[in-house]
Amino acid sequence: MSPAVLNTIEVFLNGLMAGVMYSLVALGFVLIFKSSGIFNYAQGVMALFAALTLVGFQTGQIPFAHLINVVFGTDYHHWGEGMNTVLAIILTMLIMILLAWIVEKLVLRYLVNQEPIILFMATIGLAFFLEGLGDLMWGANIKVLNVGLPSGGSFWWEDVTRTWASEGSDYYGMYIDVLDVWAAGIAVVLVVALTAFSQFTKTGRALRAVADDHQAALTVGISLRTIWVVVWSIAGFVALVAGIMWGAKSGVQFSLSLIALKALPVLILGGFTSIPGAIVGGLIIGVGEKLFEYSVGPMIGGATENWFAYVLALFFLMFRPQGLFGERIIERV
Amino acid sequence: MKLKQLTAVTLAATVALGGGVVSADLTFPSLSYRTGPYAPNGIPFADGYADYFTLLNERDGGIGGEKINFIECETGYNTEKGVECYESTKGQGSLVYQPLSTGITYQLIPKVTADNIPMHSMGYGRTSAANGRVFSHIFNFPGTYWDAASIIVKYILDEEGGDISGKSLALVYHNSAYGKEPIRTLQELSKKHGYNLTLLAVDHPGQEQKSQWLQIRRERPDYVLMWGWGVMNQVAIQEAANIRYPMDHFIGVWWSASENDVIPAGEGANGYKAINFHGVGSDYPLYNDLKKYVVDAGKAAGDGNYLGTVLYNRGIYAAVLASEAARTAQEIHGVSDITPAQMRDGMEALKVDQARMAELGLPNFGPDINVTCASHGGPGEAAIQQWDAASKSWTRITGFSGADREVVDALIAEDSAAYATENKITARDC
Amino acid sequence: MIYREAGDFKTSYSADQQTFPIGFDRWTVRVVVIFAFLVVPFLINDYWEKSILLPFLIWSLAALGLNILTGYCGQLSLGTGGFMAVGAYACYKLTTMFPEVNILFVVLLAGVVTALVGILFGLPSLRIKGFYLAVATLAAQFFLVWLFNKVPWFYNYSASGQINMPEREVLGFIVSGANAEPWATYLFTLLFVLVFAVIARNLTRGRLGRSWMAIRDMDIAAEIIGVPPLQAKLSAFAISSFYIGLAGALFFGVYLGAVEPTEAFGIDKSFLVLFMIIIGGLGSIAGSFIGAAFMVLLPVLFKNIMVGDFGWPTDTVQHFIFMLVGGLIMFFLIVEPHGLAQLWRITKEKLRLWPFPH
Amino acid sequence: MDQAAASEDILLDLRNISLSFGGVKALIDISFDIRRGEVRAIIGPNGAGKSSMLNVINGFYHPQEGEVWFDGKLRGPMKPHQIARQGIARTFQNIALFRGMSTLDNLMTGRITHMHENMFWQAIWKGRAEKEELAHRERVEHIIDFLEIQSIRKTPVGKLPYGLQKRVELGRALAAESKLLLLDEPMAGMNLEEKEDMCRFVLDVHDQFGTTIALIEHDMGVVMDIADRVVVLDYGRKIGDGYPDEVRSNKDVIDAYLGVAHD
Repeated sequence: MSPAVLNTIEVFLNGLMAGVMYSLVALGFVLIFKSSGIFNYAQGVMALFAALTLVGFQTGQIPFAHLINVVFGTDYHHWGEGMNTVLAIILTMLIMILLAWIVEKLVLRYLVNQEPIILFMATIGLAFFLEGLGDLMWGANIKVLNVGLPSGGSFWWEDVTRTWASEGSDYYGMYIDVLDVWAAGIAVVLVVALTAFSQFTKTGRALRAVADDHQAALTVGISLRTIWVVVWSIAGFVALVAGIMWGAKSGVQFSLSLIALKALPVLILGGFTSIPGAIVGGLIIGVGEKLFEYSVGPMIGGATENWFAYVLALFFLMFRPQGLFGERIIERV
Repeated sequence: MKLKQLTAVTLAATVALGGGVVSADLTFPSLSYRTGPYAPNGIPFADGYADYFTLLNERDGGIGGEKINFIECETGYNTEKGVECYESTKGQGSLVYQPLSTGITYQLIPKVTADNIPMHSMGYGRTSAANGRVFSHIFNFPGTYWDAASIIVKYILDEEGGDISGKSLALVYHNSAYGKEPIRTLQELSKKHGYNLTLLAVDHPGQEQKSQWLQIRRERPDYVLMWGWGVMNQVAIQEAANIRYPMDHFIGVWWSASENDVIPAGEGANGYKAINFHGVGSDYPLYNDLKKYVVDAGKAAGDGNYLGTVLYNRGIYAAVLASEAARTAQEIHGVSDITPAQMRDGMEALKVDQARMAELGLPNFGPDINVTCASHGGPGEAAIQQWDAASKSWTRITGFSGADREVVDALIAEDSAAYATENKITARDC
Repeated sequence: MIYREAGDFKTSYSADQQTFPIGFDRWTVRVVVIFAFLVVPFLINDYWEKSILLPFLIWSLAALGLNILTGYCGQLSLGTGGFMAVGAYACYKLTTMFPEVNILFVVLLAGVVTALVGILFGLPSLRIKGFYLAVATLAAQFFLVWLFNKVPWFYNYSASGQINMPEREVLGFIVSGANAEPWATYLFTLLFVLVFAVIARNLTRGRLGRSWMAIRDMDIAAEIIGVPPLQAKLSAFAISSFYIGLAGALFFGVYLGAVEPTEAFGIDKSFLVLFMIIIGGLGSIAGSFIGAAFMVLLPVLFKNIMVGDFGWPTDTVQHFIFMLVGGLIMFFLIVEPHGLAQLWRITKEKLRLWPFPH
Repeated sequence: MDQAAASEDILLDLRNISLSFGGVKALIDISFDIRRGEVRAIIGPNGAGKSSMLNVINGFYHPQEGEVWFDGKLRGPMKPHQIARQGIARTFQNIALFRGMSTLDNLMTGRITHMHENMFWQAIWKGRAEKEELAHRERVEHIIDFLEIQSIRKTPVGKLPYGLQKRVELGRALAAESKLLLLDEPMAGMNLEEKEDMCRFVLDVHDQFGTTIALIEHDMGVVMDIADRVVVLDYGRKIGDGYPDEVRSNKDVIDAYLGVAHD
């Protein structure tokens, strides 16, 4: 194969990997939207908050240290050497469950049966709140997140692909980031786990029932409140995973919350209610924007990915207005 | 309900107007950004800027016997909030503004000129403001982006033994006005030195740079330059490490030159270089005083963790230059309680040589500063520093050196002339 | 018991149709407008102008525009920032190309240019609905900002890529640039906002407004009873974009004077305006103003109190403000999901009956 | 009857209409006409294709085969809103009011096909737009009086009880002052008293305005009382057409209603 072909394959592969990263974020949105019709604007901030909390536990930061020091004139920062990563992840998860419970208790239960846009706005309030809270609790500096996942280009893959190049061409192998491969693996595990959960557990079935029809689910005795807490907890978990994967790339900082923007075209393309949609949408967007940037980008000045993702989604929607995997819209009077 | 609104509005009014009292002290406002996406960079700078003024108050009782009134206002790196900060603090006799964000700087350029208050955009903002004939109130010493681009190219020339024709350079830049700054200079220089230039734009915020780094990996440019900001820096350095680009051929501008940018990449960032216009580390006599009078006395703006980090030092340097300018103004006008207009004169006559820097406890910390009426860009000198991942520290690897004035000055003249015509400004005689 | 409607009888349909049917409201509004035009200009300084009044007025105008599209016509848009950028760049290009044209017309023309762009990006709305429609406007948002960043023609090939507003006059008074007096820029903006608020009210109360609302409430039924969906949706996109373009032109020309598209017109601005209209009240003119006040002025108010009066550290205050604003948004939604304007209306209704609520 | 006289007399003529969705045939080769000034009822069991028939008449569905002649002209490919402008108004089986708007605004929206002032005059309001608005308000107020809904003029329709919503919807259709009024189950879900009211309104409309009405209704008693002629559909086919008495004695119709198995 000529290097040009191999390069295109490389871009394609890396597009897939980037797509998986987008899907990880989009999954959280889908979970909440599917079960409660809420477009959770706070999903990105939840990822940030989860990652901040995880690093805080790992490194043994004292929450609200800055505030405490300001108020009491003390000088506390750490309570110790920090803790084991697994323990920290479990504790963070407990915090996310607590958050889900508080959100349901204080906000959502008062907004049952409101229009989607109102619920959307409520999550915006939540996003603002968490933004402030996250910084106040853990500080605004960049934190290094390391949960022991490997990263960097894979030597093995470089060696394998180098042999594919045609004789005499100067080709130095194909690039793939090991971290991305891990992310893909984790995404697969996550999707399988979520599917298993919704198929084989009682709560999971209740969840699907609620997703199908709120009213009907209520009449057979499913507690909407419990379901919402469960769903928000799972979404919190997905946010944590997304936060870990993205945080490993850039450090944990405020900008982590902006990953939600990368999930938006994926969601729209995949349909808000479909988990496979989130995955396939992510892959299409990832590959599409990378190939466009690779082929057309240099001619028009580059940095096209942000808008091209939406143009791509728009193109697909012109043919399927309900998203790739969205439920078909039937118009009747 | 109506009454409540009314009280709220009146309250806002009184609060806002209450700030308008002119104090007798020397007022230095700090338009800091301790929140928002760029907070990790804003905090150390703001701490350094604040701590130095605190030190002056604690140790020397201010500048020239006048106490310093330091006011901080949070901008979040947001232009509108920056404008609010400017308007709410300028009435208090603020002597000089350090707006810190490109957006706020551009917004304030005409405004401070009209209000007769000097502005110091140290190593950022509008490059052509170095032309003091057109921009009477704007100062951007000790160096501009165009200086930086030129100095980096000169450094590469030195590394390559004086000939880089046929070599290839790539610029990875933040796709914004800031990121685009060095392009023209680099293009001019490529005509002169014969290198090839590849431009790689990264859209804000820059968390996904696969495309750009795959391209770098394919094309293997001899050097990669970076004009990055915020999360873009960390991701770029991480990606460069991932594709195993030789880090010592990767050179960032001074806003991609802090510990924040390299630490998340860990070992991989070892050898990364960046240009900077001031010293690194805390190995300066001044830091003993800072510890003694400020940190240990519990008067530090932050928790004291940032002492010696790049951006903290930059804050210190900005404060040093501001206070030196205030001192110069006091000497020129023979009054200790100077006005913003007098402060401007002080800045325009600012001279800080190595002897003075040593006196201040910062020997060899920055280049010799020499501001004139015509040149507000100071010496236009900077040095290259390199990251050592093992010791987690930066080391300066070159001395301060200047830009290719021939190229840079021509560009400055051209751009400032365009600004002058567009805004009907007649250049001052100098 | 000043606030009442008893005895306030309407004898004609035109009297019944007026904007403020209750006498007290009518008088309050008149007094406020007169105060805004004749008294405020003498009181304000730079701070009031640049930090409070101009942002409030300009964001209100943008919120009015988005409210026409989203609140009245039911078409979700997240392209407000991009459309504001069109207004700003149109204003810049027009005024630098034709310096002799009065800035008043330049701003209006900038609105017209934005309206055309708005129609273009509104076309997919004929096929895509609801949250999915956001994709078209988001594409507009990111593409437009990218375009203004990439194509040097838009920023007159300046080295920095920023655009700077030159000084312009209306009737001999400078209204843009650094030398403009606070009262001049304020009156200039106020004039636009007031005139177009009245126009928005007129458009929404007549045939056009009803066809928008019909599309919003039930698009199929609307089409069957004779509302042309193409015309209704595209006119909403056009008029909404016109308003947003005006706001963008004023934002750049009068308020900031220099902008950089990535920062000034980013996606966060699109969200900000959307927040304004939801919290203020979808489909409400007053709601646009209340929402803008809530999102723009409240943080300033909190900041002034907490930093200015209490002397707390600026960063902690900022975090508190985030939490407070977020908390208040949730609180108000729980109290009244249909926005502050509705809350205000209900309060008034209670006030009408006070002190005999039954 | 010769051809010319027929076209004078006939407002709507449907010729050999067939409609299918994918593989499902909703209407099969149906022809019937509606004369000017009559009340024409369309009846049939659930799923017979009655609503589909109305949707064809007002252009929401486009039949794969057949011709629609309205007011003496063959209808080409048209959008529903253009057909509304030709003079067809309707109500819906499941209320399709504009829930966010008041009763008055709903009725005024019904007049949208008669309002023409352009955007510019509307923006100015004072003058032409206001004059137009007030003129139409007069007409709408007549309907409000007629339907006795004065007290809910300014109430958002979403808050009204079901019976009143049905009445407002009728009002909205009346406001169009159309040549042909299509009523899709105007009395569904109403109690006896409400039904009587509704019947009276429909008959009054017919008498006062002389509007041609086509209605779908399940209550045979009502249909036989108010309809001039009746067309009966079953499984997408026409099984009966004629005066109420004729239809009542038609064997196919009786079978369809009594549920005799198809062979």
